[in-house]
Amino acid sequence: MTNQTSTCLDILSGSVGNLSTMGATYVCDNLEYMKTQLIDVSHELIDGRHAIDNTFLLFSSYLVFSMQLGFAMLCAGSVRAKNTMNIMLTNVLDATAGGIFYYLFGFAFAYGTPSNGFIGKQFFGLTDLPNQHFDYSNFLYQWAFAIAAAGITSGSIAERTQFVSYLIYSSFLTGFVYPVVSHWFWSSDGWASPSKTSDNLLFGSGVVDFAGSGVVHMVGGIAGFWGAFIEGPRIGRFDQRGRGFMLRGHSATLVVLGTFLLWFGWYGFNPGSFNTITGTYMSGSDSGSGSFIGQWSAVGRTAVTTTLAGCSAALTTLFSKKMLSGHWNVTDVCNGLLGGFAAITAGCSVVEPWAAIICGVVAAWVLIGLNKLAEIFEYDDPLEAAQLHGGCGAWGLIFTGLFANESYVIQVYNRGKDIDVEYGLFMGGGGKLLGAQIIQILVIVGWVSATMGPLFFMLNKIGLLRITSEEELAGMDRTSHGGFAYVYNDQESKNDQLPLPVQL
Amino acid sequence: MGTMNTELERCTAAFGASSNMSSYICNRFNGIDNKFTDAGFAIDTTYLLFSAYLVFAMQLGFAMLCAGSVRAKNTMNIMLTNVLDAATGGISYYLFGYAFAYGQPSNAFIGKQYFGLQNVGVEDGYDYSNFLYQWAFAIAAAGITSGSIAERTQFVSYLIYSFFLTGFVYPVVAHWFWSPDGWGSPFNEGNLLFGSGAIDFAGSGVVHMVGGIAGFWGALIEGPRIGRFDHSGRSVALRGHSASLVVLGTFLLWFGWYGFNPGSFNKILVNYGESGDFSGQWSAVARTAVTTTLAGCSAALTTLFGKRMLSGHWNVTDVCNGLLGGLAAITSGCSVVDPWASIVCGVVAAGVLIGLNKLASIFKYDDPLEAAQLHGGCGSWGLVFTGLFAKKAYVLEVYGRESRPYGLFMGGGGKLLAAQLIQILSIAGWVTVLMSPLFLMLKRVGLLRISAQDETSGMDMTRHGGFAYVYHDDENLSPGLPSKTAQVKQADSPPMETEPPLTP
Amino acid sequence: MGTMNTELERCTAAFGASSNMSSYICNRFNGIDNKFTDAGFAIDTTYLLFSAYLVFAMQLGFAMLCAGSVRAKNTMNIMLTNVLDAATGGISYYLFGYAFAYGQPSNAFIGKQYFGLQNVGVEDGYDYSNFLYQWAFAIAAAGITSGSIAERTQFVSYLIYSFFLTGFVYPVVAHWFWSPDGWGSPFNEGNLLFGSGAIDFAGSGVVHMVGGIAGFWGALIEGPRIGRFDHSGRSVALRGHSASLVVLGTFLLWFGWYGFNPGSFNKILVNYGESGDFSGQWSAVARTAVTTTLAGCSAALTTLFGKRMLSGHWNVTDVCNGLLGGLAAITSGCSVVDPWASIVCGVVAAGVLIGLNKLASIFKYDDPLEAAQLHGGCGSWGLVFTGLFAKKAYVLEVYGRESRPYGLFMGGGGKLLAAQLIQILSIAGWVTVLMSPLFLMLKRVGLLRISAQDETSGMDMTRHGGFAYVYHDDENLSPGLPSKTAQVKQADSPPMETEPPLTP
Repeated sequence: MTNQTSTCLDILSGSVGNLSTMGATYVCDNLEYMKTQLIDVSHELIDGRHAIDNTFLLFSSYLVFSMQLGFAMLCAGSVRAKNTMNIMLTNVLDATAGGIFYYLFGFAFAYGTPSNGFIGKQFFGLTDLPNQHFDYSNFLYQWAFAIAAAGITSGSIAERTQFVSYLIYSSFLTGFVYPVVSHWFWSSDGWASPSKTSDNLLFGSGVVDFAGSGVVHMVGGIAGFWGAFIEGPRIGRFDQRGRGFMLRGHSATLVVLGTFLLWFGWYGFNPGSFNTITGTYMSGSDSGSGSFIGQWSAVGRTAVTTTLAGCSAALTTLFSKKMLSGHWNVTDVCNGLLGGFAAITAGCSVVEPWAAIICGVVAAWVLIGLNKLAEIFEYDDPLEAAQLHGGCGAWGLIFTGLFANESYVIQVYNRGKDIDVEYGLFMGGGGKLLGAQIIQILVIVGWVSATMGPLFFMLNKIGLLRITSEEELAGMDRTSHGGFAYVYNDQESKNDQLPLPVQL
Repeated sequence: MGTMNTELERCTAAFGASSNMSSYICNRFNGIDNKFTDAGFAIDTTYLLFSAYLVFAMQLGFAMLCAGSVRAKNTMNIMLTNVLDAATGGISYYLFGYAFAYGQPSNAFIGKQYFGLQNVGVEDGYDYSNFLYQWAFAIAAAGITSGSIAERTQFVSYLIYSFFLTGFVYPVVAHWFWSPDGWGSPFNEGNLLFGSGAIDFAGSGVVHMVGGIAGFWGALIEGPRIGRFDHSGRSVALRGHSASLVVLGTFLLWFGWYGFNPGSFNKILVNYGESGDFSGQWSAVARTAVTTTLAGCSAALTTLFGKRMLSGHWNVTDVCNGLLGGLAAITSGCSVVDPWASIVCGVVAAGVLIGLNKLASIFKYDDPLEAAQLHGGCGSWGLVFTGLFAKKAYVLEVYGRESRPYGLFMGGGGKLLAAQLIQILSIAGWVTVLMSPLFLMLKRVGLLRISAQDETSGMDMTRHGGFAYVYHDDENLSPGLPSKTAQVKQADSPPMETEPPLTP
Repeated sequence: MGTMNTELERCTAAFGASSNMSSYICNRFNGIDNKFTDAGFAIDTTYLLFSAYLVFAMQLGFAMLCAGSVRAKNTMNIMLTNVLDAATGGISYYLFGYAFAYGQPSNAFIGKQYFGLQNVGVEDGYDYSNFLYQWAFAIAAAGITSGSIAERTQFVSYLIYSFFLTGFVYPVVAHWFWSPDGWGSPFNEGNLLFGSGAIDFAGSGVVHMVGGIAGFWGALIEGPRIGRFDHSGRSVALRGHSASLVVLGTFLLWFGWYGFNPGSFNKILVNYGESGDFSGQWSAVARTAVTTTLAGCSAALTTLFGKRMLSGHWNVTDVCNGLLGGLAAITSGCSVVDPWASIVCGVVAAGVLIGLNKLASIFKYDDPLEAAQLHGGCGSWGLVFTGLFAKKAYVLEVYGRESRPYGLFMGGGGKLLAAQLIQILSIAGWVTVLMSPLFLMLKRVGLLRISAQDETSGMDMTRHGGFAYVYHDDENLSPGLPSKTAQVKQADSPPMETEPPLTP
């Protein structure tokens, strides 16, 4: 802005002759005044943008944080009453341990800049914040994302994992595995990031994983897969002949509560991933300022695509499950809904609303199919987290490669008109974006398997992973958490029926 | 903000002959104007989107309120209906609901643009954020109705009426009173109803009465639940299974109401009178939040003491219902009344609700959530209240004309009140004409009410694959397990942990 | 922004003789200024209102936390008190609470303007949004106290103290430390206490200590619940009935705390130093959110490991309490300390809470929610902490002077610490002087504590018309119904479904 004001001075001195004498005198006498006024105005506008963008980002962070509450309730409702305390404690600790680790080094690994393509190396302990690129609000927002990934994994290994082992993998995942992945795909230095500042984008495109179908959901889901796979199924989940038994969660109300809270929070997760709302979009040669097309509208569209994907996935699940099992089942519908959300997360900002409906319908089938597979292979995941977040997340990345809309990619990733962008295969954009998306899926699967698989394996070897079968039958709440979560009848608990009289 | 071009002309005129300097300065001013336009869009969209998220949180509130108010054996059923309200609503409102309600240009009866969100997102006022906000309103109406017919309705019948209500009945009413083309709308540029139009700011009539009256016909046609009135006709309370969930739901609804009422302004950056002084829409928005709060508070306190005198108990669920009644009543006039008037509104609303509940008991009308009384009755009172207490200055500011009728008690004559009464009659008529034949027809073909056995054993077991709660695991009960349960367990091929019968 | 007119004069003066052009330019600049003012109001109000909604969500958090922490037989009672905190608080704060706290001009002890919101909404800083925000704070204080005296207090007595606390005790304290006229306020233009004023940014003292100390006197005067300490004086834990509700409440409180602490700035569009760079209130707001998060996280982790060492369990309710203790402690200094210091704050807060709980156990002080220890104790520590760790740069930015005292450990001398200590003493004194006579008097007239029978059988049955939960219907149980329950049913004239006892 300052530059423009100084050219104003040049223009004025060059053009005095053209002015009416009156005007020239006034203006030239008072150039300084004009100049300072204009600079003030520009600066005030910048202040205004900071205030608006930070309000937007902070409240989005708060919404994403409320997803942690959603996870806690969803997990609590999906396990048996005897393990409720355990699973809720893990969810509280995800948030709290995640807060400390992400503060100390997670944020630095993920977004530290300048850095190399693999890992960040600045901003440890939030030193040098705030700066031109990152403010405290960015840290808060990214922290809320990081703890979501660990929350996903805790669902897969619920009801049979030692608490210590939980603490170990959770800090490793939040502090290292997840930040590195987010560095690759979201940091401006990351090797596959679409916002990479240097020119060589992966396949000339970079990976479009807008809000983290891959970076968050697949990472959490695949980590959960290895955990659940190495631990093996819960006692009683499959009988000797391999028939599956449902071990139903103890409260469908909590499941619904958790699902709605996650839906509520997803409005911070997806639309919030724009980080700012004041951006203008170029229309033709014009800067686009002053017209109605802008980031505010794209943010609104993202909220709409998110909604529609979830809705169509829920309805698809409802009718499919009715046909398959004969019940109108609310917990299945909730899972289907979440599968739709996990899938749309990658492409939410770059697809049309009608495409979001396709995304949701397919996501519901992916989930149903993977659950069938899990049943066949006797894989036990109490919250279906690996199937839901891993499977639907992977579908979401592919979906983006197929349906990304050209003009939305240009707008959202801020590419100029003259630069070729890669967009969805079915929208006529060729296969390069799809190629990049598939590379992302493979790389995430590889990285998480290479880091988390050995970790769980090692924990298993040294006997820290799984609880004893007696503990499992009695419930972890009694053996390691000081008692059950619910005491609805007082008189009875005073009788000697409860083996563990609670006394301080 | 559309005055930019004329402003540019005026600017050029002021500088006389066009010159480098004048064009530079004029362009700068123009650029600043554009940036303000941008900032305005960003602020208003941020405001509207977060309000929409809050309104969405009301769906969670409804789910919890309904779940807590029914018996444990029907919890899965009622929660599923709430999840599906949101999901089917999303699809049907996307396909045609929004078009019927706000499509423009259109006639006074129904809209006919924007099917499938075509041409949305290119101009102010009909953006994606607006769609999201209106969708959250639409699903609230269906949620209200589901409460009235809870615990005895077939699931298929639920799906049918819900789709019809959200997709057609509600959008048409919204068109009448909220679209600029609607015949009863206060925004109608052409000829206003009674020179005024009905003032239903956030939907006491459009949302609450529509939901409540639809529920009334449903509940009336189905008849009361088994056991609700004994042989001698005495009323027997069938208490909901969890007061905690009722309180949770009520508070969530209250929380969401801050999106419902203040959010209905849609924009917050609008100055009243002169730019630059303190009076503006921001202040009106905050006043709306205050009137909403005070109406709810006074209704809750009135109910507390009223019920204490009538029944001798300090009853929390009654207080919650009273609170919601106050909120439903103030919804119509929240933006145009003084805070003291909102207290009057709340006190009367509590009285209306208590009176209607007495009446319902006398006429053996059974409504598990008191939804018809609460949303229908208090909603109607809210419309009348607005006709009585709307304040001149606020009406002019919010609805923006030189002069227009206002509240009867505030000296504004009876025209507004007449318009409000017309609204009550036309909504009652329209909903009755459409919904009561629908429910009658469903009854005729045997799709409406479940069988008496199903009702006694609970829909969750018969339709939804099991009860919502499993608090007691087999391990804890094994010594005293009755043989019957053990047999059931072996017999059922996907063995679920059935709730063991309690034999003390 | 009140400088518009002088700015217009300066502009006209700068351009000398009035001409078309000069008047055009000056008017344009003036118009731009006005638009900035409007946009500022809109942004700040949006920010403040949504923060207020978040703080309101804390009331829901309190309700759920309290409900989960008491025994099932008193759930209705405690939830009713929480609903009524909000409702009576709304009315009393509207009538006089806000006037006592923020009425201006006034003396140093109590405010005396704005009764019934008169003259509110006409100037900046005392708008309806401000009232709503402060109301949400006021009801939090009463909510804290209700936890301390839970499970044994008569409902009438609850209504009396709650009205008194919200309407008088709390507003006066708020006036002292937050109003520009208050004697201990850091905003006092005249003479600051120790040249500094007490820094209690969001209310560790004003809200948490007030609630906690009031609760302390209530609980002390009532004595412990029956069965809390056995004959030999050993402490017996009376566990709450639902850990799920405790976790739900804790997360909701955490969620709401993002309105409580960062929201206390009231405005977000304020630049620090030069306009136009990224340093400004938006960044301070985000930093406040970060310090809040980190304090809670570190307190939770400290409690986890601390309690594990002391009691051998990984206890989720203890972790929740520790978390809340950390949040209560950081509330005072959240805006003026570095993130690393907030970790220190949280660690010590957890220690304070554990220590005070030990003490309470030794002195047979019974506080069902540990509210006095948590909010009173950790709140006091928070005030001391601010006196030790407040950072110079932040204090100057947030409280805006050329120079003022800051934290002792940061090299700012002992003046701020002295002011903080004065605040602790004056709050403790004021609340003690008013609340302990009130509780004593209520005890004298027999209104304070319920009878031993009532306490044993639970207040829900005797006062509130039945228990909160009915998980088992008679229909399902009729064959095996024990005669006792059947008798109860016949005896009770409004037949309620009592919870049958569980004896496997």
